[in-house]
Amino acid sequence: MVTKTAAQSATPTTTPTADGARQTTYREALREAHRDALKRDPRVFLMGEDVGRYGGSFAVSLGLLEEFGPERIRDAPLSESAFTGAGIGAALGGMRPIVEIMTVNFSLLALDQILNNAATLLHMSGGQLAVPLVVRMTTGAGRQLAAQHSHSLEGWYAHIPGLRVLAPATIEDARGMLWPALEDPDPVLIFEHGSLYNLAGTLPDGAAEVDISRAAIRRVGSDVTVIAYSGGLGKALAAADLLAAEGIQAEVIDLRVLRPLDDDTILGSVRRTHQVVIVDEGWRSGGLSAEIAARIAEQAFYDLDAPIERVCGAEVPIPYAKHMEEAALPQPADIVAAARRAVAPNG
Amino acid sequence: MTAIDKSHGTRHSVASQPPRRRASATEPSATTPTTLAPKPQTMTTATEPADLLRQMMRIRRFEEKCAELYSDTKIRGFLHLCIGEEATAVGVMSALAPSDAVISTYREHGHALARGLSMDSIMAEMFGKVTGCSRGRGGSMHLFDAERRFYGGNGIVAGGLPVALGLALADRMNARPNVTACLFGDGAMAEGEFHESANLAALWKLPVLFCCENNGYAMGTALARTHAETDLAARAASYGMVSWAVDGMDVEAVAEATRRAVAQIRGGGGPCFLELRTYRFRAHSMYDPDRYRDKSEIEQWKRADPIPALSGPLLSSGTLTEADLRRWSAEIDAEIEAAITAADQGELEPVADLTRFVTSEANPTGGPW
Amino acid sequence: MGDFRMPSLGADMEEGTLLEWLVKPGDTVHRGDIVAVVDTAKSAVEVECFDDGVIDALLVDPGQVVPVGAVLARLEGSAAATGPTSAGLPVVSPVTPIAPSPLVRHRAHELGIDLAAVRGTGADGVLHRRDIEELARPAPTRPRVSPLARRLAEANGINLGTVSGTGAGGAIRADDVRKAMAAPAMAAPAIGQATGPTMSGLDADQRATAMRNSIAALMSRSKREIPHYYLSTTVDLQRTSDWMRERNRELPVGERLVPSAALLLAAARAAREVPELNGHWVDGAFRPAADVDLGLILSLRSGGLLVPVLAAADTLDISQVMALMRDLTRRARAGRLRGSELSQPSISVSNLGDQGVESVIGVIYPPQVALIGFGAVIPRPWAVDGLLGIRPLVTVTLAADHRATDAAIGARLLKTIDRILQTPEET
Amino acid sequence: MTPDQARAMLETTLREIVPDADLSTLAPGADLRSTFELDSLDFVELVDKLSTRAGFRIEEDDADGLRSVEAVTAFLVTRSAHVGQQA
Repeated sequence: MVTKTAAQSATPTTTPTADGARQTTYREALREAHRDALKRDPRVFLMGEDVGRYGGSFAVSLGLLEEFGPERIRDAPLSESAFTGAGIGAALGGMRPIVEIMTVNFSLLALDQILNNAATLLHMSGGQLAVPLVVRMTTGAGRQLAAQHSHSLEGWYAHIPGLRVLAPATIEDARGMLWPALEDPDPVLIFEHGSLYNLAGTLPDGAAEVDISRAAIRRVGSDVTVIAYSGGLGKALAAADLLAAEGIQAEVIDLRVLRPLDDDTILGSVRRTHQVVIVDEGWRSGGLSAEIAARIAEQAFYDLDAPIERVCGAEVPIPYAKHMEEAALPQPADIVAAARRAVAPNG
Repeated sequence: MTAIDKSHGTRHSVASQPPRRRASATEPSATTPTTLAPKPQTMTTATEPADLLRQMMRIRRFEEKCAELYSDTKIRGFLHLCIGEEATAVGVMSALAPSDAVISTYREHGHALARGLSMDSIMAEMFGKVTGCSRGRGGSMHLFDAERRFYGGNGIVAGGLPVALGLALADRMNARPNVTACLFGDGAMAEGEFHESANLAALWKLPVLFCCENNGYAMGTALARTHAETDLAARAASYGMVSWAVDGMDVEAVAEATRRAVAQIRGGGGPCFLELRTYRFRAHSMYDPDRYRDKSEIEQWKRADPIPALSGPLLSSGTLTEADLRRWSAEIDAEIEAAITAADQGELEPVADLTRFVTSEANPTGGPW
Repeated sequence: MGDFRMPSLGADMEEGTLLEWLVKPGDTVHRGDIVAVVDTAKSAVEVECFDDGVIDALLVDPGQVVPVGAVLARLEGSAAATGPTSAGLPVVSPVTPIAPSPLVRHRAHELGIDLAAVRGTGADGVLHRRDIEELARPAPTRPRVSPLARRLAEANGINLGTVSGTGAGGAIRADDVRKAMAAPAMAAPAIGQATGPTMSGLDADQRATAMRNSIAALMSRSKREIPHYYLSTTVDLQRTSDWMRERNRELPVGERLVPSAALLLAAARAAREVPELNGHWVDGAFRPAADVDLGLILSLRSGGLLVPVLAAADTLDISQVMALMRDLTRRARAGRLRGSELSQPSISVSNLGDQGVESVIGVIYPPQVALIGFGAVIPRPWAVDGLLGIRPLVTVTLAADHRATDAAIGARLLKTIDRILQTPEET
Repeated sequence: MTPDQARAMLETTLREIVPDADLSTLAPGADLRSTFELDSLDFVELVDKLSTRAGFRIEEDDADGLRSVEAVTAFLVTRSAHVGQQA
């Protein structure tokens, strides 16, 4: 893990290794992606609360103001609706804005703009007004931030036609999703899980762009498909290790794209393993996990050999106390238990 | 003329006795605009009074026909008419350049016609035809024309304001000398989006013209019943932008005020705010029983009807004749009939195209999603 | 100039009540004048007319409900130009909900059904008794089988009724079906479960459909997977007939032997002597069976097949075979076979002589590898020791799986059957 | 036993094996085994039951001839008379 010092440093802290790959963090990978995009395309600018002098509330944009100036790294007032809408207008006006909203809970103040304008204008205008906007925001719990800074509402956005919803869960995706999102002619929402910013790892040399239309199989297995995304991926992989020790080979899918869902990858895996566990930090009722389960039931029903299992966030506002917060979130042990139920004959 | 200079903004009123309406006991202002100096340069041409009059007549007659077509079930959905408010539409649009941008509300037929969208394309839109200006996907509330930089009727009160800021920001960042005009009603000034947008536009000195069409009612709720401070121009001025209250029943006053504001904005002075005091003669929408205001109030305002208010002087001065008006009426009626015929004959979009334009057809990863 | 009609004041407005006329016949009206007050579902609205003219007649009285578009008033000179008058248009009466009958209310109360939450199939949504009964109908119980297991079983002709589930709550899962496929002795034949315990909840039609489906699946699999070869021979039954006739003289009428018994026994003993044909083809290899469990293929009069099993048939004597055959046949037709009597045979016999068939070209029941067919016993000319005589003859056939055996083995089986039938006294 | 009694006996007996058997529409010489789809076991049962009802043993050689309503009736009438004489 990377220390606070590294996180707050304005200068790149990535360490090259012998084969050209670099040790870096999720946060630095995001910053590098921004720097790269700002250099590549003069139409790109970043706008949001405290993205400039403060360096971003999660230090993603630290140092970018000094490098690119206040016109392109714009500190906005605490007016989520106004600056998100301004991003939409700027996109209509030919720019490629990146709007940063501090957390998904705050994005509700901009929901009108995201739904009623960004996702709607193209269709409502009969194809005249495309909105090439990128909105980034933090999501998820795990940092004892309680009930107004911790929720996982990305599933709500994945409900909306016209939006592409991305959830980078790896350093490579943190580095590689921004540029293709900016190249997308339609609005793209990127959800960054708050617990991932300090994730440390290796970035292959030259990694710059990733496919933003496909899910990824992060671990191949034969006995049960575990579908996760964002902050849930690490937990799913940890669960897969535990399951392997019991002789259960879990296949772990990282959704990466929450809308449009990559049905092919999901269904292809289910057709091989016949058992499914869906991990979603969001609430169960009417959530993303429900959508995935429904698609599997619709399209792979006759391949299922056990009821679909879901491991979701407890249906409570996220509490502050550490033990309570942990109890409210999917944990590797919960995923292991669900996988056992799905696989074990007498589960 | 009153002019209040404050450290953070300037408020002007072009009406010597600005109508200060309180609840229903209001008096329409019959004042003419005071000459404001300096006279700004404008890029518009259609500002002759006779032309303004004809445009207002055209909007009036078009909307009357819309009401009839709605009753006859040819037009569906919501239908909000601006009858009585034609002077604001025609006055504002007359002062904008083709390269300027416009964002409007759901009461936007007048804005769209005055901005130059063809009557055919608007009528076809309301008939739900693919020949409509939004291919039948928008209807009365959502008229769009990207070519004329008409960024739509927005059905969310104040929802278009933040977008206007972005359009203005993009122009500014690209050093294009354009102004973005956003039109909204008095109801929008109770929305957070107005205040966020006013603040941000003034803060960043964006080239935005805020045009508040204050018709005294947010749907059925009178201004004083929802606003603690009913002097809207004064409130806008508090954000540090120049703002004027204008007699919105006087098309020449509206045009003049808009010209001045646009000149100031184009000159880099940041956003301006116009409170256009006007009145709608008809109910909020077709389904509105109009129980919230006295008939006498409506009658009183009708005496300030912007059309006779302008045609009267033009006739008496000999600039126009009754024959001119009759000829225009006949031409307008013919244009409307042609638009109805064309809309009737227009094709419906194939249902197979339902999910077109959810995402861009040029999107490299396919779609729609 | 036109009629004044009930206007549409919203996309959801289908009708309106005329509340008040603000004009009377003879009044001159102008476009835009308010002429009436109409009550919609939302509120009372003053409505305008869109024409100039003189009111000729008011066609709708205050209080009347009329649909959008109905003519409310005729303007002078316009009547001829328009279509229907109010008389020709439907007048919609206010809808008052009709209460369900006391009986329905009583039943609903008994069953705990909230009447306010249910709309029935009667006019205006009135609840009938049949609606209540439908709501109260218990959901049919169904074996717990995973979708994948169900699909696998169907594709492989596995009778789910005889597969024991190891999943939660006894659910059958794919592995359970795979085990059943791999261990044929443990699995029941797909055909025959129509009388099994899992079918007891079904009615006759459902049973027939289920049986048809399993026959279809199994026979399709056989024809798809098994390369059949066919052999045929004619056997002289004179000695057996004579011997049986002799025995029958001593037996009570009801215990008399019929030729079928001798044929079945001959088949069973021949299968013992040619073990290459007695067993199953599983996972690409032949697995001989320890016993000769003879499947007796019975065609039901109502259609369908049952295959009761004569376990260890080669060890029985002819009276036992006769008694078992009689008992199994009767119970099969009555639908009273036990599960154990429907276990997987090691070889099957189809005897269609009683149906007047001369010879049977059979379809093997996988995973078995042979099916023996008997036709009718018919007196025919036959040369014996150089002399032509009339003898009772039967055509015996063999359908065999070429993956497991070749014709020489098959021929040996038919020869063995013939030999046994020529020495009836040894049975 | 009269022919009518013999015929009734056959019908009663047959219905124990084929519940819906109806002789009224059957031609006197029609084949019973094929008409009612009796297999050899059914036929043995029929003969057994007739034998029990009639009160005399029906030998296999005679049984082979019991192919039609006509043949059964005639056989029963003749044999019952014969048996009666013997008694």
